Amino acid sequence: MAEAPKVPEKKVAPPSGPPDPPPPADKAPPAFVATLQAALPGAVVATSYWVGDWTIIAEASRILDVATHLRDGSDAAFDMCSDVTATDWPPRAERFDVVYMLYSTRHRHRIRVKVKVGEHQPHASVSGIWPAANWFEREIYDMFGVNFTGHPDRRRILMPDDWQGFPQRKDYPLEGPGELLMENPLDWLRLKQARDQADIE
Amino acid sequence: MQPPAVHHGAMFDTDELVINMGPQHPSTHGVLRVVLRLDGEKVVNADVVIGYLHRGIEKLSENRNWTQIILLTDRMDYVAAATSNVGYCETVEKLLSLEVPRRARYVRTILCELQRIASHCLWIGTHAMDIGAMTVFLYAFRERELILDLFEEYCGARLTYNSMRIGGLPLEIPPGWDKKVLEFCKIMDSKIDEYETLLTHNRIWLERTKGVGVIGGPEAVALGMCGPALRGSGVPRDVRKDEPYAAYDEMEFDVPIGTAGDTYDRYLVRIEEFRQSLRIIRQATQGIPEGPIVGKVPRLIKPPAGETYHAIESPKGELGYFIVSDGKSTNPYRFRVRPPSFCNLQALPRLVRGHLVADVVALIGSIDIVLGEVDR
Amino acid sequence: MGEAIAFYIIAGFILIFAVLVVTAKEAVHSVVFLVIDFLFVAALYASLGAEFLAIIQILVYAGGIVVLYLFVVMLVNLKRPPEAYADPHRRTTLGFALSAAMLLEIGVIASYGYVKPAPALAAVAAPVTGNTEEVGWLLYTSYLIPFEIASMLLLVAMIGAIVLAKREL
Amino acid sequence: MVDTFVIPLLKIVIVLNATLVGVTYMVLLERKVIAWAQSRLGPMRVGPYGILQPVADAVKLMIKEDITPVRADKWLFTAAPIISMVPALIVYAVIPFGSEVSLFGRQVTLYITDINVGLLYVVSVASVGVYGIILAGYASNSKYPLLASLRASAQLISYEVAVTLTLVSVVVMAGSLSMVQIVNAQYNSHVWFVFAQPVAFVLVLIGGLAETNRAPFDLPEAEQELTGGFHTEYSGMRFALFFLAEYANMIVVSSVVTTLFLGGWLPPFPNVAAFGFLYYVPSWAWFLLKSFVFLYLFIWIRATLPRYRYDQLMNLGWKVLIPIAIANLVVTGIVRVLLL
Repeated sequence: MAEAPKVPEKKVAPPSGPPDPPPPADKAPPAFVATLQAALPGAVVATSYWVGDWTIIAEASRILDVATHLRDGSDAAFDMCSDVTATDWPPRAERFDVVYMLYSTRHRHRIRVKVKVGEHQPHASVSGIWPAANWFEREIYDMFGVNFTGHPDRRRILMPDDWQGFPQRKDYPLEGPGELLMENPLDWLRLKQARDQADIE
Repeated sequence: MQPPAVHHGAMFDTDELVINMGPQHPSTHGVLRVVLRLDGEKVVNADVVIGYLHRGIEKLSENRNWTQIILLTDRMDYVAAATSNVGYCETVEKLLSLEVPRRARYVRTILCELQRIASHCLWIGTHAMDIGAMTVFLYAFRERELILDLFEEYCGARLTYNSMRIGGLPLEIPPGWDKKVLEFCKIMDSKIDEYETLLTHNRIWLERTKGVGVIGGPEAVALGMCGPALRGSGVPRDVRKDEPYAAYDEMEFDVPIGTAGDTYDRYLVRIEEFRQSLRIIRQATQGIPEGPIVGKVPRLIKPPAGETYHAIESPKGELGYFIVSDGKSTNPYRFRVRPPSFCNLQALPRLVRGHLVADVVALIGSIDIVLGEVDR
Repeated sequence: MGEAIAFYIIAGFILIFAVLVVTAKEAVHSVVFLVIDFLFVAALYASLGAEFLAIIQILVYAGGIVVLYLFVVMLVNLKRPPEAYADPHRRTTLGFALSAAMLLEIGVIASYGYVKPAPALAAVAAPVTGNTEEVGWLLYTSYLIPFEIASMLLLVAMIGAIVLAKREL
Repeated sequence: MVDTFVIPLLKIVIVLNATLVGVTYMVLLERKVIAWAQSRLGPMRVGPYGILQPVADAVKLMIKEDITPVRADKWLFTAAPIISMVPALIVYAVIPFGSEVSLFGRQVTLYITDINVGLLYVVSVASVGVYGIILAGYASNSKYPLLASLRASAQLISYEVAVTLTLVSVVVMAGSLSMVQIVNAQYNSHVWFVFAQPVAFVLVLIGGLAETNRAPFDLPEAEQELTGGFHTEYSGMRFALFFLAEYANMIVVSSVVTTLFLGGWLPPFPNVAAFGFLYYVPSWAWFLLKSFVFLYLFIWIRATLPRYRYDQLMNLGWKVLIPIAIANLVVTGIVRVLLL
């Protein structure tokens, strides 16, 4: 039962997480980051800068505070949630990065907010703050099985309603579950149970 | 599932009628299913069911090398394949911190804008067809054909072009091609007026589109709407202006915005975009600089570990790519597309509530979705 | 002779379809039989030379009123179990009594008419010829007041229907 | 014997066949005209310039499988297309295609019959035609056809009121309900009623479009909204019957409008001696020519205009057309009384 599902053959070992390089010394983070840090001490774990993009790495449990502040703060004013997505880093304990791409139509600037979420760890939905996040979070739930709480309509969105498993996870075979079911029914069962477990809020 | 609500009118209790619009329906533009709850012909609620065209492009891309992904992006917004190509290539170039030659950026701009006109042609045709004006459809396809011919001459394909490479373009433009593009601009100018004669001041068209699906600017932004659908609500948000890519920083063009936020304004915005696109194409074609068409690209593309999000303005709106590279393998670790149609479609239930069945098709047309992109 | 044959054939069809209207299991079928019945009634009028009446019969009853019946029947959910139709307060005896009274009345009128033919009607000599024109002439001369009263009644009914059906006024 | 049975029967046979052929070619005409409007060629493969296309279409529709949905009401499902086809055909009984011709030494009238209540007959038969659509929607036991048939019946009933009210003012002008008498009245009054009753003409034209379910009022079969409307579940010959009924109705409407407003079989300026040479063209040719103008107009409108929405259609019918029709009738009545 504890046997790991068959990962497709890889030449290199899976990385344990994104590098998230810290900003270079000559790059000062945007002003609203400082305001955020001052308003919500401890919510921002780190900031990162890479090829022109600023990223805030936030505490997963405080995502609602961070999101509300970023939307309502006058120097941030991120009224548009461009995208919400996730990345799967399997060996890590908190295996998912949930990434929020935010944009401000008033100041015309962007920020990326990233939080680390575990497989069964409940994670607050931001769809109350940005209605746009509704479908994005549904897709994340559908593809990764991130356990969103407080989501108004948490159903699968792209996959059929009775689908088993979460296709975008790294341990989900590219060929789909069909062959896995034939070769290794035990793993198939595990994938199936993973969904049921994720259903528990 | 909640039981169907019962409306208590003055005298009669009426049941709701649930109808499935799609997945096989003439005006859902692909395989979209909208579950409508009707009170008479009035839409009480709508639930959008998508995923019928899901091919797992994101998952596939994580198992293909960086160049192979370009042709997967063709298959997303298949009526604007070149734009999807540009978006992907620029994201990878950003990860690689690669300089793209100015000539390549200019040609990309031309191709993007041609693609925008082609996509808008398809939109105006199907949108008018949904509302019952069948002739515009054929007229618009006639002009789209000219664009497809230009694309065919450039890259040999008519629908899925695979016409970009990381770091530039695969091919030099054919001799005389720029002249043909300018010629097309001249033809297109008068054809836009032709569409407008048929629709813009047509009383039935006005009655069918004015005041239908009104959404205010802030609400549209909150719902994640983008592109012409958002600009119709009066939000001057255009990635080409706000976060210029390709050669848009060197082009002069206006971003048309609407005022009322209804179907008619979204229509007017796209009509004006036709003209602005022609303006950009003219500037870019006349100003194509000399130089190489492709930059200095390493033979083995393997961006350093890191992640980035890059957005471009596709004909439908903000098309974003979020790509994570682990720096070790020759394929992306995570490949995520932010499809504009997906976000616009999300606003559909909000738009159709309280309108009639006939308006549902008008609104599906007015947000201009392509299901290949929504479902990926 | 020919007229009599036509009358009996048409009358026979009218009765058959009238029975079918009552006995049809599905309400929509009943309505369809009713339309056919009305068409035969129109044919009866036509065979009597009252073509205006025949056409109006089709236009008003078959083309107008029964369409509304059909509307109602289609929109109201009639697919209930048969038990739902069993009315506990059904008064069979009363129904039979009423039918018998009706039948008796028709018989009395018919026999009275047979014994004593009705007096000739059109007292006012119509200056027009033709069935349609005569109907018009009579309506607007001899029967003007009943006609106007009837139209007033219809107007009241129409306004009443609008008031009842409109949810917010 | 010949006058009472043979000639009317022959006329019926000729008119029915001519109508059916005309209807099939009407389909071709529509496809061609719309194609030209859209810078296409239209059907070109069957016969030169596609003139045999209707034959191919007919063969195709006849040999197609005739599907009855399992849960449909079998009897009504079969009856509905017939119910919509029959009224469309029997209307031709009273339409005067021409005045009189002499054939083999016999004066033959170019209409099957001229009944005293001809116009009312047309209206009432058209009103029965709506049953075909309603029953088709009901019998299919499917949601889209049901919605469409509700739309259709509401639309037909509403526009029938407007059209009938408008026709009354023409009747007031002509002083008769007989189609032949109406044409004669136009001859006697020296003017086509299109000039005497321009408002009525426009109203009847709009109402006629709506009653035949033609664009921009083709809501019952709005395929973009209701996937084909009331005939969604139909196939093969039964579908063809609906199709033919629609085009037959189009021809009826054009014929009626021609008769009522354009002087039927009369040539232009029928009373002016200088234009007497126009009588060399046979009367039925004038009639067909005038009807053709309207048929072309119908097709042209379809190629040009978007579709109305259901509520707008109802508003137009009840709040615009009917008040105008009543006003027109009142004005016509007053003028008529004052002039007499």
